[in-house]
Amino acid sequence: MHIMEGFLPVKHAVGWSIASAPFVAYGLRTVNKRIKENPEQRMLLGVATAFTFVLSALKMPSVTGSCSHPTGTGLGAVLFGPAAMAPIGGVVLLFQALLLAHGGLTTLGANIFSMAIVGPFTAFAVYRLARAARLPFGVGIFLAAALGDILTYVTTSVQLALAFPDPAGGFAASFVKFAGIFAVTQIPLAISEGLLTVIVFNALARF
Amino acid sequence: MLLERYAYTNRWRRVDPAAKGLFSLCGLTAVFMATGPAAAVPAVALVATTLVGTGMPLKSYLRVAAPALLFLATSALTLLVSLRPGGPSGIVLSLVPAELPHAALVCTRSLGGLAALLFLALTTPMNDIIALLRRLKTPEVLLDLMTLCYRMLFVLSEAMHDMHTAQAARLGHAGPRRTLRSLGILAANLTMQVWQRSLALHHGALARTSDGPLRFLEPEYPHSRASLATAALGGGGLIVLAVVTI
Amino acid sequence: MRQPTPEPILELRNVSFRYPDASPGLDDCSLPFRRGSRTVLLGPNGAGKTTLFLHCNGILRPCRGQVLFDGSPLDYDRTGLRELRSRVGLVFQNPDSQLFSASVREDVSFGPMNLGLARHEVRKRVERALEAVGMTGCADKPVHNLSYGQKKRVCIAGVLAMEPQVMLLDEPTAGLDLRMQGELLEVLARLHAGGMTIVMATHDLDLACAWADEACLLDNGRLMTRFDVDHFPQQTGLLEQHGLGVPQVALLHPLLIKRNVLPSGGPAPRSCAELARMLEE
Amino acid sequence: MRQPTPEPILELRNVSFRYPDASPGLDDCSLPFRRGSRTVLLGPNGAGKTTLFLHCNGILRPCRGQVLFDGSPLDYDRTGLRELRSRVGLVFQNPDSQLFSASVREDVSFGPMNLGLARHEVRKRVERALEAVGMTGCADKPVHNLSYGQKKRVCIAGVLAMEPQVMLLDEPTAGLDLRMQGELLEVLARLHAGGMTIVMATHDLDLACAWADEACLLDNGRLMTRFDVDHFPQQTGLLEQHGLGVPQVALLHPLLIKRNVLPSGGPAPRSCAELARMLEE
Repeated sequence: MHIMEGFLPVKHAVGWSIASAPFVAYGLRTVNKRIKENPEQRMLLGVATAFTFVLSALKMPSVTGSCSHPTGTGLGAVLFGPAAMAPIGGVVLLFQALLLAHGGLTTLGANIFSMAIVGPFTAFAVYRLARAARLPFGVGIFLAAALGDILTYVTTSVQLALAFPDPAGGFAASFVKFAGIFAVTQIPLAISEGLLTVIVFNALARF
Repeated sequence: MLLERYAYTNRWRRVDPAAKGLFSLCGLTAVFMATGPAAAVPAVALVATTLVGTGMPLKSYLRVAAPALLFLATSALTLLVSLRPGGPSGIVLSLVPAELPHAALVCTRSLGGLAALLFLALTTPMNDIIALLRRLKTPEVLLDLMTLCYRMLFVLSEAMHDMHTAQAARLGHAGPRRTLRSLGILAANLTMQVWQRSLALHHGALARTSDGPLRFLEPEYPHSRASLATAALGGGGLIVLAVVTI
Repeated sequence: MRQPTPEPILELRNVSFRYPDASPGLDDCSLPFRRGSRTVLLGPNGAGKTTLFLHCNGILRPCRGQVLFDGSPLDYDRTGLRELRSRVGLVFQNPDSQLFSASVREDVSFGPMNLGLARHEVRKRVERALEAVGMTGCADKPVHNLSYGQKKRVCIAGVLAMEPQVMLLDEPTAGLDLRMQGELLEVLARLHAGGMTIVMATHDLDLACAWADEACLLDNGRLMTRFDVDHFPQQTGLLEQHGLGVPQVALLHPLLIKRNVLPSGGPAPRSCAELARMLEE
Repeated sequence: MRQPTPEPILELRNVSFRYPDASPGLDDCSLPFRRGSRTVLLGPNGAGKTTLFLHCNGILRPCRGQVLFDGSPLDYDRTGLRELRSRVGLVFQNPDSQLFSASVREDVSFGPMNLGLARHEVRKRVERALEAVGMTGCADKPVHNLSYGQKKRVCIAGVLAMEPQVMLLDEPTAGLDLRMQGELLEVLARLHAGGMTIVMATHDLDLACAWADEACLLDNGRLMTRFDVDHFPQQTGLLEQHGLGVPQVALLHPLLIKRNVLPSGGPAPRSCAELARMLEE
């Protein structure tokens, strides 16, 4: 779920954009460097952006029987690197706003922060930790994708709670409310995404 | 993608995207400047302008807006509910009527923002938006990613759709477990295609004497100045409406 | 040659379909496929041939009209669709969009595995299907190392392994060179001899004329005509009108009769090769 | 019809190439393309046709041997390659690997923009190229709403806008129905009449026979033969040996001469349609 256009107050919208900017800038620098070393990377990252967009439109069954879309942050972070995912995810989020009315322009910064920064970096960190801990590859991939997915939505809940603290319980209570709606309902979907990502890597390993 | 279709067929398609972007931006400003339910005034004006400009029926407009409206409904409800510790279950949920004006403001602002976004999205094809971003000196790599993403997302989604259909024809989507497995295989195939297709594109670009960034001829728009002036006037109007009705 | 029996195994009755994005669908198509027949579906690109196939397999559901298999209307619930899709196999045009597994054997097993069959039964079917298309020797090869023609045959094996009664092939010869085309047609001839009903969508008139028993002409989602392939020469006007051209043999044979090189009457030759044989006699 | 002049505009001399993954490349190919000629490169799938084209355009560099343009060996530095690629245009088989922008007009401008031309010159060339392929009316449509045949024509326009002297087309008619094929051949006929040297890779013998002046046969990366298309009938043995079959007209015409229906001597007909006209006279 992306935060819709106009939902965040100006200060928050601007704040999250400023928070995202260095990550996107760093991502762009990495991407530029990769292209300079290997010109084919320009096309690769372009197609990867389209791939990320298309993947997020995939209708995935959840363990609870409902349907949802994968965030693709885990898959993307491992395949293309977490730094590249910030500009890639940024473009995908802009396209989702303009082509699907999903998300928004003023909330782009906030959505980039949760989907294209926290998600991929969490997934990548979990993946590396799992490798370092010598966990089986499949377990590492599962944890990376599932936790990347969950943390994305936890971040969204934090963003909403900061913008709309509960009149009685303040930030904490508000966080519990939003997390209850966005992050907790996401747990079965995160498990699905984790499983899906494992299947993807298993299939890729066989090619 | 319904939005796309209107972006290409609407009456204002040939209008300079800078003008449409400016109007949209003014709309957003107006919506954010309104401190009360007054935000509804520019919102309604934006919706009306969009419907007139694109000539799309209200029903399609609502369909396009549906996912955002769903988000708004759940989130706005959350604002009206308060949580505090206590009671037998540890937490008490209660409705807070005092929050109603605040929630109403957020709703009108969001609806207005959505209307401004939809104005741009429904009147301006993505290529024009990318061309506009180029004029605004967006980093070149980002523009390349956008151009390639926009072209290839149709190619990849067609490939995905074909694979999905082929899997269904061989019963790959009978039951959730099989579906998840089939989708995993599908995504893996699509992943492979990312590399194959990007190499093919790389060759294609080389054959057309490319030596790096993708360069294209900027599109030209007739009466660019006049439309910019009109947009500024209309957009200014929106802002005035928002400020006056406070 | 097996004589096709009259009752249709698969039938479309007044089927209309519209895509949500207003691209042309189907418009009141009524079309029976006879058991054991070889039918070609002719029509230019975008005529609705693929859409029609997707209806036969239950992937698309008609907006109006109905599709019947073995005389009863399709049942679109899960078990009904499973039943139908195991009986009516569909081979798509592009092999790359229907081969998803790493190895040939694994890919062919996709359908039977989804049917929930026992392992040994799956194994048996996979071997049988690979043999039917002459790909046993490549069973353990990775799919991406196969030639285009071999990929097409693996696609057919993947459908065969579900042991369907009807096989629908969408432009099976597109992109194949003549040798591969010949190999593919041999596979189809064997299947037909084994009793399979085969429907092929194509815009290659020469192939259609040489291969089929029956032909249907589709354009703009409408069924324009349906005829016995022996009557191909009489249909040339209509075919040309829909931009399909004329089978070359149908162009030359009448002229040779007119010039008294060949006798009139008797069955018309189905291909230039056959015409050449007649001339050699 | 313009008479091709003898000196080659593009020439391969003893070119050998091996892919790193050991898939077949090229093996000692020597092949001149005459200025203003229409050449077909025949060969089964995987014979090395695409690899040969990638050498002509400087995208691949031979392991042994050399490629010459206008009599001088290719210069593989940056400016040399830019020069070459603006003279030798390459149209790939799959339009999706060649179209970068979703806007037709923008995409066609890609090549000329890379050449560093002035805006007004680019604009002029884009319009001219679109007109040459008959796509002016679709210039404002998004690429993803075009038909397959239209996409192919946009690809050709994209190459034309660089105003090359040689145009290489890889399987240009694959996947096109007869109507689209006709439109494409018309475009090529206009270009050839304007002086363009055109080389087409195909495995459609009937098309090759009807369209080309010269033909080369490639198999397994080796150049098997090269002949004037007027001599097609004498080459049938070799063609069949490489699994390409025989153009239908080359099958029938000799038989009709043998049976004294048509006079021997004189140019052989290039297509069944031409043969039919001869029979009608």
